[in-house]
Amino acid sequence: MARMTMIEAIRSAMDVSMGRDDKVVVFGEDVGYFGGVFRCTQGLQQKYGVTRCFDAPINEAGIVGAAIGMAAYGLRPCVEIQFADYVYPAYDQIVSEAARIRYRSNGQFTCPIVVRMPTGGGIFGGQTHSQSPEALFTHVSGLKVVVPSNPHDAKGLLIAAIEDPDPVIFLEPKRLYNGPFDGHHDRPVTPWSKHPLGEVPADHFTVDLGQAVVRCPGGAVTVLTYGTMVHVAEAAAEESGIDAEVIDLRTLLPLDLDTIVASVKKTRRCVVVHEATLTSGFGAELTALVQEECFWHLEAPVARVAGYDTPYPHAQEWDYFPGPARVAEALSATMEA
Amino acid sequence: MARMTMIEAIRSAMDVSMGRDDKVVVFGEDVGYFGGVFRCTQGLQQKYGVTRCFDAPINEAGIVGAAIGMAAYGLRPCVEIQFADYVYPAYDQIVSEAARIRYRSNGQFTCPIVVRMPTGGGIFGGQTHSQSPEALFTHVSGLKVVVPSNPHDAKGLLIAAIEDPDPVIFLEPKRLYNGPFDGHHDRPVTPWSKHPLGEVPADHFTVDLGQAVVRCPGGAVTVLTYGTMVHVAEAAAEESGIDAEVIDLRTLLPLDLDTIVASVKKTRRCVVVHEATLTSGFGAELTALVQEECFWHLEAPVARVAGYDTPYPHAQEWDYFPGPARVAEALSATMEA
Amino acid sequence: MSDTEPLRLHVPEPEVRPGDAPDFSHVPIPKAGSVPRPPVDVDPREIRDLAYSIIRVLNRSGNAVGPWAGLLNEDELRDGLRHMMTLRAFDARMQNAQRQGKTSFYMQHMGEEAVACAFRRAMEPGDMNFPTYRQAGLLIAGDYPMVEMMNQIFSNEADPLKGRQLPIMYSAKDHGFFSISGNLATQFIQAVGWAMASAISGDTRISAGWIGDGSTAESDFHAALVFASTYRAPVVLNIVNNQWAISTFQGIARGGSGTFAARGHGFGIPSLRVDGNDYLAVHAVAKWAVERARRNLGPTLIEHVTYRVGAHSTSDDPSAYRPKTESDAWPLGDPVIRLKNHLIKIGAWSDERHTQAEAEIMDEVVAAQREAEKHGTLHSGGKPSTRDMFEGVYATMPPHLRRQRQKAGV
Amino acid sequence: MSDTEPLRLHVPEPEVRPGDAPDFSHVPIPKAGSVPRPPVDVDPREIRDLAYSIIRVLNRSGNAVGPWAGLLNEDELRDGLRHMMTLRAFDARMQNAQRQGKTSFYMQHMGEEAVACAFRRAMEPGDMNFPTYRQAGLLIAGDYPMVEMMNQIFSNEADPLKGRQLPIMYSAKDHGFFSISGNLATQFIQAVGWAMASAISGDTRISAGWIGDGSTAESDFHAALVFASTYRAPVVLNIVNNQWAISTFQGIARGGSGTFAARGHGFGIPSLRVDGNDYLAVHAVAKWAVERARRNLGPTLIEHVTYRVGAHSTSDDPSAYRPKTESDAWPLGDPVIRLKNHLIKIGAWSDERHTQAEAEIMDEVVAAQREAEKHGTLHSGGKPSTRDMFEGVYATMPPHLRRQRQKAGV
Ligand SMILES: Cc1ncc(C[n+]2csc(CCOP(=O)(O)OP(=O)(O)O)c2C)c(N)n1
Ligand SMILES: Cc1ncc(C[n+]2csc(CCOP(=O)(O)OP(=O)(O)O)c2C)c(N)n1
Ligand SMILES: [Mg+2]
Ligand SMILES: [Mg+2]
Repeated sequence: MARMTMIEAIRSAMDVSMGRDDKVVVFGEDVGYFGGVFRCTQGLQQKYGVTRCFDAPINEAGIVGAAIGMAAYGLRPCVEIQFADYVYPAYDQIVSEAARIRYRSNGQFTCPIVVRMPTGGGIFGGQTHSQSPEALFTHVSGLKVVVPSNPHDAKGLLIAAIEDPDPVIFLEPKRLYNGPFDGHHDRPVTPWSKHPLGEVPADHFTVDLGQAVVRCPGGAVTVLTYGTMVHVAEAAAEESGIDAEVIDLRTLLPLDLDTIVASVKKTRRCVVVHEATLTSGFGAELTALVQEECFWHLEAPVARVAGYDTPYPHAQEWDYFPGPARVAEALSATMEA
Repeated sequence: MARMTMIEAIRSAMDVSMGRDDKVVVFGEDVGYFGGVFRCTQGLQQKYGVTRCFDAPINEAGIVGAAIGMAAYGLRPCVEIQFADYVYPAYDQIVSEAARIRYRSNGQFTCPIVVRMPTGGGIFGGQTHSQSPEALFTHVSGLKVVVPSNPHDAKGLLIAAIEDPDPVIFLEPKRLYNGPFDGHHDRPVTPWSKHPLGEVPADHFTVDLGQAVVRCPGGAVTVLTYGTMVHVAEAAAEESGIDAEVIDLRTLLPLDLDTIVASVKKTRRCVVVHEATLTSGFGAELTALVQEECFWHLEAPVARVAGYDTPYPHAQEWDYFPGPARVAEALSATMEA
Repeated sequence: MSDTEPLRLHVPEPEVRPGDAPDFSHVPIPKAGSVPRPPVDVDPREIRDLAYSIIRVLNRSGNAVGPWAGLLNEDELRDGLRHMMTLRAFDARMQNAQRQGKTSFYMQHMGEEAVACAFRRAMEPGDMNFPTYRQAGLLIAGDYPMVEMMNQIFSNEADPLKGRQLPIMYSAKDHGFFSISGNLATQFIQAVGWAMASAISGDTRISAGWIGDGSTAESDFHAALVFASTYRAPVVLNIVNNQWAISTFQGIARGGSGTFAARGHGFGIPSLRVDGNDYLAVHAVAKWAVERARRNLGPTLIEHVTYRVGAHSTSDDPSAYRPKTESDAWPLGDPVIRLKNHLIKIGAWSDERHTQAEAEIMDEVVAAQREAEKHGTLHSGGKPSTRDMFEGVYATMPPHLRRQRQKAGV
Repeated sequence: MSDTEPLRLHVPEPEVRPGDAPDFSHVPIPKAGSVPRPPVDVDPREIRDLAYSIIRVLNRSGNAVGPWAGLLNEDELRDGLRHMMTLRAFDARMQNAQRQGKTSFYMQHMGEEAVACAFRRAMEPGDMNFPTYRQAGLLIAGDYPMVEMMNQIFSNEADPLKGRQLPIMYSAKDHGFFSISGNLATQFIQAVGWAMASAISGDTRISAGWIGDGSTAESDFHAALVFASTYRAPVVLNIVNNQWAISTFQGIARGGSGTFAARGHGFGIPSLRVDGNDYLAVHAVAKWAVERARRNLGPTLIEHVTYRVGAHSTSDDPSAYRPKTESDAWPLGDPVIRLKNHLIKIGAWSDERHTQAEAEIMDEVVAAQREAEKHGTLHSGGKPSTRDMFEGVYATMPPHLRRQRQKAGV
């Protein structure tokens, strides 16, 4: 075991994967010599050479399109999009190509690629460095969508994603890169070294895709969340004194519905929390599923706490961000309903 | 009043708009001399000249990007994407640009563009001519999303969209272009001339964006749907003998929640129907909203009928398509729940 | 000083429209044999002219002339003729099958047969093509079974793609033929990625990308050129300029540039134009480009100048936007007739043998069709199953899809 | 025959990295005054050379020489110097303000001041720029109030963009400055669309698009060139080649092409390279291109050859990827010093006046900052309201957003 930040854990996942399998290649904007603007690929080019880890031209469609071609050849590319906000130029290649190649070729060609990208807000990044576009991928059949919330999972999930035979969208909550963040932006930053999930096996291990985990057990209400909001939800539960069961979904597609349903049937109440804008966010799907599967157990409507339906603002970041107060409010309302 | 197919109604909407306002320009792939692969722009180039209606290079990002620049100048471009399946290359321009220009420039620049595109299945178009990507737009703050179900609304909504000060995604269910389609693919096609909503005012009129309409009143269960599925739902209600209230949403964003809530509070049951794939489809949002707003009135879980979570297949089109039998099954299940 | 005349938008228009007399006098056609053949390791800057000319081998009298001639023997040429004739017969039958409702859709190659058929001959086993929907010649010339193609076209129970994909959107990995997308241009950058992967792996295999004139306007075309140029990917990038993109003439995509090939210059990529209706020329240029790629000299861009004689697809009627007789006026002639005439000229073929070959080929195609139809056609006979529809979205079916399949009762 | 050596991937690398001695000997710099000045209606094919050279006016001795010289009088030149000095002082202060936590983020222009400042002078009121984040010179040289820029940088209560947008992502419609996006390259095709709209409307206004060297790799660059070429849009397309894209040297975006300007050749667009550190040269080339656009002769592509002296942004530290002293070795010098020396040379300026001007400018900047800070900075003082955050998503607030705002209690 070693203590790692989320950046170190992600880097370690690529390092371990590249070391075990020379089919794994890593590229993206600024990821080569420099090691990425968040330094997630630092040292990989030096260790594995310029043909295994290299800088790409600034063309996200090209990065993903080239990765698809490489995967068709037989490699396992793990590419970085510098910010999730910049994935849209690659959207066609992801949605029309990566997601459908296995299906449309009846398995002759497959697409084992990972598209990593920093996601979410909390860093005063304004509308082009703060978005959470996961719902734009969960609607796409053929993709897997992963959002880790801590270094341990980040490493285990990323290795699993690289080894997965299908395309995986890997969203890294950038506000968590250097420490857990519970939404109290005005308090001092805690480092990962102080958090139990900053303990990460140094070698190869995986966290299976499609498995949620109960982060904090509770009996009164289930909170379904992922990424940064796991920590915010934990804080909200603690501060409100409500006995919430916080489930960290980790993989959004495919979803671990069993864990969700078991919890909601137990608590009979549910709050769904994410940073992304509310309307048509992944919370809508979670809400729909919970009411479909647990309708007769529910004692209150499933509540959603999410980003407001505006572009992500700069100056009003902390009015916008669904912090612990808003989550706690939803928890109370759900308990009182 | 005149009898029009949906194609004629859409053409008429552009014709009327171009005639009234020379800021309205129309372009897209094959829309000029030829008048579009579905002939929606036929005759417009001849009538308004090559600088008001013209062929574009095959570059959807370019088409939308140029339209955004034109809108910033002060024109009102109404562009065609040849099939909704081909909108993804333009996704970045729509999501990162069109949707946010008003907000980010504090109203200095605006983006009154309409992006028209044929959507949905039912024509043996396989995975690249059948998709229903509406949920990929309803998640985007700053866009409006419209899906007409008949010639009358198509014209009124399209004129409203062209006159709207903000960007509108206008999805035209291609299976409805030449006649209403109730999902019985094995029965003879009815033309619009036999349908009351094939009666369309010849001149200028609008159907307000954001207004749903009750297509067929009923007391037992509310069906929320749009586009082709309006007709399928009507057929399912009739065939199952269930007293369903079918609501044609027409505009998905912004949504007419009042009409929805009033109906569900009355019927106490709700089925949501769309062609798009289930997971993270717009039905998830509708389901979430209904259970949030009407939880205490609901006597059964909100059910969703949707496309399966696979790419749109070719040969199995009629196994895939959520036809009247599947809708009727959901209606019965919801009544029995 | 600037004068202030009002600006006007320039919208390019073709020379002629329905009702006008076809006119290709504005298309300069250099003499066969007149374009030099540089060494494959030439500095791209020295051959910029080749993007503005047309490499041609077969002249009007049916002789093969100039520095690009002489690469193929009589057997190979007869083989090439057979491939093109087979593709043409195949097209005719499938076109007809679509009219009979046996499939939903078809796209033919009439007039462009030489391009893919001749190119295929320059590739080696293991190389990979990233085609568009108009390169079935790659399969035919690679002896991929016609019956498999038909099974896919008919979406029948033997469809290798299980009914999931549109007709003609073939996939044939073992024949070096990547799964066709339907979304234009996406495959162009994928071809570059495949080639990069081969280079990363120290392999010797190369790839070829394919794109239409209209589709060069797509942004993935740019992505492909950027990546190919930067990483010197071992890839041949083919533009098939058949003058039309559905109803849109090539001037809309080409704009102010003289040629599509010239697009390569901004990337330092050697760019050649070739007479796409000349089997020998296409093959010679393909061989040159493949050799460059294989010798790690990097990408080549080829513009194949040809003409789409038929409709865009079975959903299209070109008489609405171009003169009906335009194809007869096309100055580069018909690829089948030109190769036939050449073979006759060199004494390796005759009109009789041609007629006989036509009949034999049609028999083969008909036999294949009969065989395929045993497995069903779109609306009758054997079909892929509903179960097939749920399979293959992922390597392992995830729970939500299993639930949906179960609910569907299959 | 093909040999079968294993392929290797080529990954371009800069000549030097941290620890190495800076070396620009591979960058050919033509003599000032040596590049001819063609008429604006020249056939693009005749000036392909201009994409491989560099148009320069100011020589090493500070004289303005050659056919591109002589367009500006002393007042105008002094004005230009003042603009560049103001931008530099502005940058220095804002860079510092960021370190003090008064804003979240800043991007400076050090070394590239001439490009936008000189270009701005060639435009007319009503023309529109579609800038990137590194063209604040367009605002400064257009006399946009610095205090407004600072209000936006500080996201304070007077922020013209209400706190919604990142610092420095200005929008100033009345000053011909389109809202900056943050997403690279999107503005390039928008600029073309704006120009097309002007031509459709029979207007006389033209537009200019801006893009960085690294961002030319983006696909919207291609879209812009295709549309500009096809419709002969009255637009000037500017590439600012400052040698770096964050940590990535320009070779990754440029690939095998000699220059970025050459990208225009495949589109038949006249393409010029200019010494971006030479105020006179940039202005002269801009004027030529603007004139072409205004006379409905279509688009021009300009590559401004310059060097990013500072960090990419306040989030970046270039010493991690390039030699610290690389900027000193940059062969085209410093734009401020070069113009200053020229003015002194022609007797229109002196070291004393320069020092005095520096002080005056700094006073102005400091005064503007004092004024702006009265309205607050990012974490203190007046702020845009939470209500502002909900406004302006649409022209009219839709019900769901109204509900959300109400729930937020604002
Ligand atoms: C992304 C995308 N946009 C639009 C289309 C619709 N479409 C299909 S073929 C075609 C024309 C292509 O013309 P060209 O590239 O010249 O190829 P050709 O058909 O002539 O072989 C168009 C516009 C598509 N398939 N994909
Ligand atoms: C679509 C997109 N991809 C990536 C980024 C991240 N990014 C911001 S600036 C930059 C480098 C741009 O370099 P260049 O175009 O040379 O402009 P310069 O900063 O040198 O002025 C990158 C990669 C972005 N903003 N948008
Ligand atoms: Mg074509
Ligand atoms: Mg740069």
